[in-house]
Formats: sequence, structure tokens, C-alpha cells
Amino acid sequence: MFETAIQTFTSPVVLFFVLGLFAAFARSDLAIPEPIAKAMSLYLMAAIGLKGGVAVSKSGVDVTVVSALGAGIAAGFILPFFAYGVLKTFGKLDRINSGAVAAHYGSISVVTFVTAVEILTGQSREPGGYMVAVMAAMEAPAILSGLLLARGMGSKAGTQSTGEMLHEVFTNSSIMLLLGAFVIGMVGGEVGFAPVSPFFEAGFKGVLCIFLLDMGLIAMRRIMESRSITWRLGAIAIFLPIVNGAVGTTLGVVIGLDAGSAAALGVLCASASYIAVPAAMRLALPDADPGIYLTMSLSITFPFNVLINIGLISALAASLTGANGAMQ
Amino acid sequence: MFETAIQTFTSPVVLFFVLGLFAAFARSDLAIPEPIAKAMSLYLMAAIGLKGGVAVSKSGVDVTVVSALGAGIAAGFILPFFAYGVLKTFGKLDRINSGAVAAHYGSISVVTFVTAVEILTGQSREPGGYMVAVMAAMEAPAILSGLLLARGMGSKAGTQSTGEMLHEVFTNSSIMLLLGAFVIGMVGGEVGFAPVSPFFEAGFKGVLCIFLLDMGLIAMRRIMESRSITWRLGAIAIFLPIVNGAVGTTLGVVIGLDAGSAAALGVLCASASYIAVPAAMRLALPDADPGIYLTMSLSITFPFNVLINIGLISALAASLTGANGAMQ
Amino acid sequence: MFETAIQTFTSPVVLFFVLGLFAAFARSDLAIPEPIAKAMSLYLMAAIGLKGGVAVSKSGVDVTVVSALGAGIAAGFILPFFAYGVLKTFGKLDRINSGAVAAHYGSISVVTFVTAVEILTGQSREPGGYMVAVMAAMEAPAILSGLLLARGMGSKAGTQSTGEMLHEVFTNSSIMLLLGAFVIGMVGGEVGFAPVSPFFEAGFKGVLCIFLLDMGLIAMRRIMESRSITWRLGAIAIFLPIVNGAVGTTLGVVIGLDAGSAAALGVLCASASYIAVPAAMRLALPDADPGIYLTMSLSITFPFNVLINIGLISALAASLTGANGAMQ
Amino acid sequence: MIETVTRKRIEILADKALQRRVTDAIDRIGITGWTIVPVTSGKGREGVWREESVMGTDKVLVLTIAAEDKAMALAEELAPMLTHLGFVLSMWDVQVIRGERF
Amino acid sequence: MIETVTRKRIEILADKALQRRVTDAIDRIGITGWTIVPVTSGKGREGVWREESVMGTDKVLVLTIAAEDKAMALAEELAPMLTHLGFVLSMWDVQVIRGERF
Amino acid sequence: MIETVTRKRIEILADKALQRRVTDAIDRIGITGWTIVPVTSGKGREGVWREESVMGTDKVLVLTIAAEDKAMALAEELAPMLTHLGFVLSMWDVQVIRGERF
Ligand SMILES: Nc1ncnc2c1ncn2[C@@H]1O[C@H](COP(=O)(O)O)[C@@H](O)[C@H]1O
Ligand SMILES: Nc1ncnc2c1ncn2[C@@H]1O[C@H](COP(=O)(O)O)[C@@H](O)[C@H]1O
Ligand SMILES: Nc1ncnc2c1ncn2[C@@H]1O[C@H](COP(=O)(O)O)[C@@H](O)[C@H]1O
Ligand code: NA
Ligand code: NA
Ligand code: NA
Repeated sequence: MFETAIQTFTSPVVLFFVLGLFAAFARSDLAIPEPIAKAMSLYLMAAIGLKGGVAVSKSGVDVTVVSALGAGIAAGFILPFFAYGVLKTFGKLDRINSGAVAAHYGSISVVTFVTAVEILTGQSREPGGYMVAVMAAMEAPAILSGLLLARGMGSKAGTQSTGEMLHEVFTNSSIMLLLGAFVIGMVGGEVGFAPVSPFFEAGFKGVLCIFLLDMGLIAMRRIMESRSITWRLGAIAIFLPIVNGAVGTTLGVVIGLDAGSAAALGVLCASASYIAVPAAMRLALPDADPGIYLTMSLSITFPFNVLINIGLISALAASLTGANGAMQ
Repeated sequence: MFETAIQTFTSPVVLFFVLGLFAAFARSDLAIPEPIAKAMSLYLMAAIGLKGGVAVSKSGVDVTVVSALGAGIAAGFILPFFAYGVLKTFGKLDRINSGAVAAHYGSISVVTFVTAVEILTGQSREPGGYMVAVMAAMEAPAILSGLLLARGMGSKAGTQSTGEMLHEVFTNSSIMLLLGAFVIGMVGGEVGFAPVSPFFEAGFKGVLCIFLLDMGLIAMRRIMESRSITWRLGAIAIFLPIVNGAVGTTLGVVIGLDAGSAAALGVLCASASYIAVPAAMRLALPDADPGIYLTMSLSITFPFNVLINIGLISALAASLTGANGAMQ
Repeated sequence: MFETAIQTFTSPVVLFFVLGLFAAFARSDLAIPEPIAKAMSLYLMAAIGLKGGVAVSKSGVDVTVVSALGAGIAAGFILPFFAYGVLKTFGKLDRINSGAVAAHYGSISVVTFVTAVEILTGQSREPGGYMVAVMAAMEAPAILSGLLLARGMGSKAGTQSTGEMLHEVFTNSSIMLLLGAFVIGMVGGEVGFAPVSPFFEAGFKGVLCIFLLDMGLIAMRRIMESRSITWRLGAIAIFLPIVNGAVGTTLGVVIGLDAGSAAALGVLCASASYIAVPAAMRLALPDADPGIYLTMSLSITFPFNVLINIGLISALAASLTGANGAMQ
Repeated sequence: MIETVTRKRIEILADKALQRRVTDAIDRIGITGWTIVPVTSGKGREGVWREESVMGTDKVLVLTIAAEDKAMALAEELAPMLTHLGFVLSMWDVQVIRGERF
Repeated sequence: MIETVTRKRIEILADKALQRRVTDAIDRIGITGWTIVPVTSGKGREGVWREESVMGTDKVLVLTIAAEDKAMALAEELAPMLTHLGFVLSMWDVQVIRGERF
Repeated sequence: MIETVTRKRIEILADKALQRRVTDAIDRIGITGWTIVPVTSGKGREGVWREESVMGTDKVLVLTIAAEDKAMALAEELAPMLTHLGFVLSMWDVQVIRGERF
């Protein structure tokens, strides 16, 4: 545990995130230009998609992969119902906002996943390459559950048809790019990937540093200006990742994943989307308050996951699989 | 032929282009931020210029280089006259638009050239480094021919003087950067290039992937919204690259270029500009309709060249030079 | 001297700067998109900070480092007083503008420093890694001296309190990022740096090329449109870097630095800020004219330093330390 | 002297994600065109927002010029969204040249 | 027909570095909100400027809608800065829907 | 109370490549300044356009404030371009402070 924490806090990726939090807290005017932030998020999607596709083209699709995919998709559909209950009762949110927030927590955060892969790899527990496919498969289901919950049975006039909604979910820019790059990686394989690997692989961690710097800035600024976050919602934004992370990790171990991959599944369940799902919600649930769902997922859950929860999940996965602690 | 097609369609560069076409067709909101797209085009110009300059600094300037330059420049001046005739008669365009479109087809597309170099290199037919110089030399002549054709003999009052026009052509940002980087590459040579090669060389193909993703998005969106393209113009946008490509390749073989370089000359003749020439036309022929020239060159000719015509030209060059098919 | 000049003018970094100057002079429309220019400046700050931090984590802090830091900070505080005198008397500027300009010349230009390191390394006189720490330490002191000079004793109502001012200086985005990355480099050390080095180290010189291209464009456009620069101010913008450079180099030799590090200290003293200090001045001295301070530092002093003065300073350092000429 | 006619200029601040709802309304009413002006941040009753394209919090200003009757029809059409989605609409009289175009 | 009320629309061109001085003044006077529109270059008595974010020469357009009395109070408050710091202010009457909001 | 004077505010939507034709006209007529506001997309009789800086399809909004006579002279000067090059011009009265500046 302690070594893990040390490792987490000497990783430049995490340190740049902390620098971002600090700079915003100190009211520095440091800011990454908007188009650069957007481009970095597209780059990270394309790179992770490619990498996952190449990995699957090498490993092929076996029973482990299929069961991991099944577990991920099931979790994506089911976890929002639990989250919705907690948000509506303990969190005192209305139906629409509860559904919107639940969708975020059921879906996944690509950057949290990527950071976890960094950290797990540093602990010699690199997750299987197919976990990227699991991640991609987990983006959308929670959006559907969340919308179902938010809209209830009798969906109002003026809202979108289910067809429109599905169209928007699957043409969402980050999902499109992640899946597209995944397919390109699978088609091109390692040979096709080689010439583009200096760009997509060698540069990856550096871009991640700067992206996390920006996320740190935005997360801290957002919480400092937030008006909509009660202590109840703050508590839920810590509670859900702990519970979902434990559930996901256990599920991973039960279906027979190795410690690294089970931890990755745990991190996927624990993470809350702040790129793909907010974009979908702006369209599908424009009445939901971004001041709630973005602040919870980006400003509270994301830092909690990066700084603390990934370490906890990794330790849990290790103890459940009987692997000894970090850095064996 | 068949192997070539397979190779083309497993190259990540081409696959990202196809992803762009597909995403736009599916009405995804995927988009590369404007400043990033512009920066990538500048990067590609600088990188290709540098590379060409370094290549010429190594190889020196011999008879082959001079005759390739001569052939390219001559083609740049002459091809627009042929294109103009076709556009005016079969295409039913007026004088101004015919001249503007003719300038695009006489000039070259840097990205088509670069993609062709990728594909040809994959077929063990890497074109000579001096072909970059030929490309640079072919950017401007067609602009002059096109303007001459568009303006006819009695140029109207209020239009620019020839001096202004030449100034605008040669200070055009892409021409300036391409030529400037070429000179820097020649002056610095391989020794000067070494320290910047990780940036300009290792990253090149990855940037090209993302740039082509964007071009795919823009090309498809443009044609889906186009109002000015008749079937006649569509046919011309396929016909011209076939004819010009065959002419250019044959010309290359006649003046004694190797198969790869002859194919590269063919691709240069076949390609239609969509960066430098449109910029020049906005200034010099503001009455011409970008809805015609951009849609033809970017949305029809460019995909046709990348997906099909480069393969055809390569096969033609191989058969004309007596080299056997792909991948000997 | 002559070889040094040759070397300077075959470095791609310098050649891209010259290309920028030339393109702007030829009234080309070449321009780097704003968000890209800003991102490159942030990248350069982060990269140089990281590198410096890693260097200090390796070398540790010894007497040389401490005395170099002391000398740099002292120079930063004192040089503005000399500059202020020259600007007020010979330059005929008012108090506010004299103070503002003096702050720029007392502080440092990161890009000039980085270019000097490139050139010095090419002459086998690489400065010590701790000089980055000296550079970081020299950013702020001159701002304080300059404000003191500009505001005189009786600071007017409506201006900021000293507390606000210090806050703004230390939360200034470039100072924050440079220092933050420095700390991250020190904490992470070489092991932490390794995974991000392809991004921050391999890409560095290429980014520097494009950034200098942009600075060349901006510097030349600015001077061509300038209305506020008299011949007196132009002369001062050449005179100050010569004097400050000589003073700094001598100081470096006196406190026992090697030739490269002494030259680096000279370059720091000679260089004038055009990123951090202008940003601070817009806030702290909004009445000062950016048309004066930016044109002097960016359009005159910066090209003079890059193209000529770095060579002079390097030669001075060599002769003072008894090292023979370039490229021993 | 050149002849000018009076038209209404309408500017609507809307979420970028919902921009199409506004422009579709403009098209539906038969106004000839619209232009999008970027905006980068703002403050209202619901606090501060900033353009954060990664998270999709961006807004835009949709500007359109139309004859008075169409302008009023547009305002009528958009009114529910104004209250509902936090859009801001303002309009005023402007002089234009070539009034037949608008 | 939908009801509109008349408000003042005020636009202030200011240095980005000093944007907060303007928005703080808006907040102080009790106007409900403001929106920032980017600008990229311009020319005035002091010559040409261009957005150069590296050097911090950027400007912005601050736009705010308010009742007449608050608008005049804002103009009064900003007047010294206009002369002093080269800001440009213009204002005019606009019709808005849901006037209670402004 | 602070004194304001009435001036014309003119906004011209033009191709970025041809921006200089507009600003040169402004300078020629002796108006003291102008400011460029970016725009990102639009729709008119000739269909949709989008800012695509690689291909140079960008447009800009040129805004300038001037006394009525100069404003009319500018409109007169630009009228041919409006028809010819598809520019859009609108103008209206605004109140400004420090009217001697415009
Ligand atoms: N009085 C105002 N003047 C200008 N812009 C406003 C005003 N009120 C609101 N806005 C803009 O509209 C957005 C949404 O407003 P609100 O729904 O009140 O939070 C704000 O963030 C501002 O960008
Ligand atoms: N008459 C005008 N119309 C529009 N913008 C102006 C005008 N005068 C000045 N500006 C803007 O205000 C800035 C500062 O003006 P100045 O202080 O006169 O240099 C200029 O660079 C322009 O962007
Ligand atoms: N009625 C309008 N309101 C606002 N902008 C317009 C209007 N009509 C045209 N425009 C703008 O002017 C551009 C050129 O118009 P057009 O020449 O009609 O295609 C359009 O793409 C829009 O950006
Ligand atoms: Na989750
Ligand atoms: Na061609
Ligand atoms: Na200095």
C-alpha cells in the first residue's frame, strides 16, 4: 500500500495532475488552449483504440476476452440502477439529474483507465490488451440505462425518439474515434501499427501528462466555483467509486481474470465518464444540470480515483488473486 | 493490382481517411479543431520540405533531377489548358470557374503526394528524394495558367495587377513554408536534420493519419451538403486524374525516371490542389465558386486518388518500366 | 568566431527563425495558429523545467549551484536599475515605461536561453543542468525591481497592493509551469522522466524550430508596424544585451563557472523577457505601452541575441576561461 | 446616396450542443441565413461557465437578420427554449443594404 | 404575440488581462450576467494589434444586457478605464424576452 | 451623469481572405479604427459554409464605429462588394462615451 502510494506520487503523469490542481487552487492563470485540450483528448482516444486493436489482433478472442466483455457490459447496464437509487434517496436529486449522474458512473473514464494502466504496469500487473475492448464496450450501455431512469416510463413529448438517441450515442465523437481506431488497429495489426507507433505510442505518456495538467486545472476551478454540490453529493462521489470499484474487481476475479485485468475492470466500474457521457447528456437530457454531473465526476471522483482509489483497487485485486503486494 | 489494393486498405493512413469519410457519412460530430488542422498542414509542409531538401543536399542536382523538374513545370503550365477545355465544354462551367478549377488540377496536392510516397515505399518503389523539389516547383505554374484562362485577354478593372498576383502566389503560406523548409533542409543537410528528425520524421506518419481523418470528415461533409456539383462535374473529377495521371507517368518514364519516381510524377499530375490553390483563388478570383473547386478537388478527386488511382498509376509505371508487379 | 557564425546559421532552429523574419518581411500570410503558439510555449516551459529538475536531482545542490543561483538572482534585482537609468536619460522614456522596459531586460527569455544551450552544446560547451534553475530564479526579481522603479515611492491609489502583485508574479502561467515542471523533474528523477522523455526530449528541437518560425514572423511584423520605437530605443535594445551579456559572463567566470555555464549566465543577463514579464506588466502596469516593451525585447533584442550576441558571449566566455575557440 | 432598409437583427446565445435546434428553427421559419459567432465564457444566474470543448460545455452566439414578421415568429418559436434551456435572445433594428436578400 | 421588453445591450472591448476589472464592475453593479466574445485583431489610434496569446496582447469583447439605470451606472463606473486603458464601449437598446431576467 | 453621443456601428461579414479590402476601405474613409470578430460557420443562399482554415473558407466579422456621414460613405464604398462577393453589412445607432474618438 505504502509503496504503491509512493509510486503513484512520483509518476510524472500524476504529478502533473497535482500541479494542475495546485495551480488552479493558487488562482494561477495557467490554462491549456481549448483546441489543444480537445485535440489531446482525440489523440488519447485514437492511441488507446489503436493499441487495443493491435493487442486483440495479436491475442485473438478467447473465453477470457468474451467473459470480460460480458461482465463489463452487464456492469455498465446494471450499476446505474444502484447509483440512481443512492442519488435519488440519499443524494436528494430529482429524477432527471439522478438519471444523468447515474449514467456517468455506470460508464467509464478513458483517462482514468489509462492512468490506471500506467500505475498497474509500474507494479508489474499490466492488464491484458483486451481490456481496452472491454472499456470501449462499457461506454454506451450506462447511457441507455441512465436515460431510461431519467425519462421514466412515459417519456415526454418533444424529447428524442429512441432511434435518434441510439444514433447520437454511437456517433458521439469519442466513441466513434475509439471504436474506429480499435478496428484500424485490428485490421492493420502490428505491421500496420509500426510506422505510426512513434506518434501514437512514444508520445502517449507525455501527452497524458499535459492532458492531466489541464484536467487538474479544470477540476479544481470547477469545484471552487461550484454552487450545486451539497455535502451529500460530495460523499456519493467518493462512495460510488469505492463500491463500484470493489464490485468490479471482485467480478473480474470471479470470472478468472489475472490481478491486473481484474483491477482494470474494477477501475472501469469505479470511474465516471466526463467526456463521452456529458456530450450525450447535453443532447439527450438538456434539462439535467452539468454543474452537478460534471463537478461530481470530474472534480471529485476523478481525483479520488487517480490519487487514491486505483491504489486501493490494485491492492484488493492482489489480495483476492493471492498475488502478494506491489512490486513482487 | 489486388495485392496493391490490400496493401492500400491495411495502411493506417488510408484507414483513418476511410474512418473520416464514414464518420461524416454517419453524421457523427467528430471534428478536429480548426487550429490543429491548420497546424498539421503546416507541419506536413515543413516536414516534407525539409526531407526533400536534405535528400537533394545528399544526391546533388544531376540530369535526371533537372529533367524531372522541367517535365513537372511544363506539365503544370500545360495541363490546365486541357482541363479548361473539358470543364468549359463538357462541364458547362463559365470562364471564371473553368479557369479556377483548371488551376487546381494543374497544381498538386501535397497530401496526395505524401500518401503516394507511403504506398509506393510499401511496394518497394520509393520515389527519388528530388521528387519533393518537383512537387514544390509544380505548385505555382498552374495558378498562372488558370488565372490567364479565367481572366481572358481583357482583364477587368478592379482586379489585381500581375505583380500583385505573383506576389500573392509566392508568399502564399504553404508555398512559402514548403520552399523555405526545402532550403533549410539543403543548407542544414543530414547533420543539421538529425536533431530535429524525431519531430519531423518519426511523428510524420502519425500526423498524416490524423490529418487524413480530418480530410475524410471534411470531404464527405462537403459533398453531402454540396449544391453546385452536377454529374458532369463529378465525372470530370474522376476523368481528369485518370488522364493526367497516365500522361504524367508516361512522361516520367519517357524522360528516364525509375518506376517509383515516374509514378510519383503521375500522382503529382493526377492530384488536384486543395490547400495552396484555393487560398490563391480566394484572393485572385473571388468570384469563382469554392463550392465547385473545393468539392471537386477535395471531395471527389482526392478520395479517388488515395483509394484507387495511386494503385493504378503505380501499376502503370511498373508495366511501362518493365518492372514486375507489386512487392517483387 | 567565424566557425561559430557558420554553425549558428546552419542550425535548423536558427534557420526557421530567419525564415519567419523573411516571410513576414515579404508580407506572406504565413501564420501559426494562436492556440498552437501558446501550446508550444507551454510545452517548452514544461520540457525545460522537467529537464532542469532531473539534472539537479542527479547532480545535487553544491556550492557552484548555490553561487550561480545567488549571482543570477542578484543580477535580476540589480540590472533593471542600470537599464532604467539608460532608458530614462538616453532613451527619453517616462518613468512608467522606463520601469516596464527595465523589468523586461532584467528578467530572462526562456527561448533565448534554450537556443543558446543548443548552440553552446554544438560547440561542446554544454552548460550545467543547474542553469535551468538559475534561469527560473531570474524570472521574477526584475519584475519587482521594475515595478518599484515605475511606481516610484508614492504609489498611486487604484494600483495593486504588494501582496496582489507578488501573487500575480508567482502565479503567472509560465513561471508556475516552469517551476512546477522543475519540481516534478526533481521528484521523479531520471526514472520518472524516462517514460515521458520521447515527448519532452525527442520532440523538443522540432517544436523549438516551429516556435522560432512563429517568433520570427511576429517579431518582424511588429517592427514593421511599430510607431513607438525611436532610434534611441533601437540603440538601447542592442546596447543593453551587449553590456548585460558581458557583465553576466564575467560574473559567471568570477564565481567559478565553466565556460558553457558562464556563457549561459551571460545569455540570461543579455536576454529580455517577452513571455512572462509582458503578461505581468499588462496587469501591474497597464499604462505602460506594449508597443515599446514588446517591440524592443521581441523584435530587436531577441533576433540580435539569437543571431549575433550568443556567438559573442560564447567567445567571451571561452577567452575568459582560457578555453580555446569553438569546436576544440 | 445608397438606399438602406430596416430589418431585425436577432442574436441567440445557446449551448453549442443544441445549436441545431436554433438553426433548424431559423430554417423552418424561412429566414435566409444565419452566422455563428464563438463565445468563450460567461456568467448568469446559474454561475460561471467556460468553453471546455472536451466536456462539451461550449456555447455559441447565433446571429440572424430577418424582416420583422419573421423575426417575431422566430422569437415566438424559440421562447420555450429560452426559459427551459437557459438561452438568451436579444433583437434590435438594423439598416441593411440589398434588403431583398433578408 | 410574445411580449418583449427593452433593455440596454453594452459591449466593452478590453484587454483580456484586464477582463476581470470589467466583469467585476458588472457584478458590483448587480447586473445578472455577462458573456465574453473573442476578438482577433484591430486597429485604433495606437496602431494595429493582433491576438498574440504568448505575449498576452489579446483583447476580448465583454457583452452584457441590463436595464437602463444599471447600464448607465456601468458606463459611469467604466468611464475612467475607457480613457485610461484604451477600452471601447458602445451601447444600444434591444428587445428581450423574459425581461425579469435582466 | 456621464455624457454619451450617438454613432453608427457597422458590422460587415466578409471572407477572411478579403478582409483587407474591407479594412482598407475603412482606413481610406478616415474612420479611426476597426475590430475583427471571428465567426465559425453560417448559412446563406449559397448554402452552408464552415471555417476550414486549411482550405481558406474562413469568414470574419469586421466591426467599426463611426460618425453617421463616414458610416454612410463606407456603406457606399462597400456596396459593390456586397453584391459581388457575398458580404453582409448591417448598421445601427449606438451610444458611445468619448465621442471625439470615433
Ligand atoms: N445579463 C446578461 N448579459 C449578457 N449575457 C448574459 C446575461 N445573463 C446571462 N447571460 C449569458 O447567458 C448564460 C446563461 O445564463 P443563466 O441561464 O442565467 O446562467 C450566462 O452564462 C451568460 O453567458
Ligand atoms: N472606431 C472604431 N471602431 C471599432 N473598433 C475600434 C475603433 N477604434 C478603436 N477600436 C478598437 O479599439 C482598439 C484600441 O483602440 P485605440 O486605443 O484607439 O488604439 C483598437 O485596436 C480597435 O480594436
Ligand atoms: N439572414 C442572414 N442572417 C445572418 N447571416 C446571414 C444571413 N444571410 C447570409 N448570412 C451570412 O452570410 C453568408 C453568405 O451568405 P450568402 O451569400 O447568401 O450565401 C452566409 O453563409 C451567412 O454566414
Ligand atoms: Na464506471
Ligand atoms: Na495535378
Ligand atoms: Na536579462
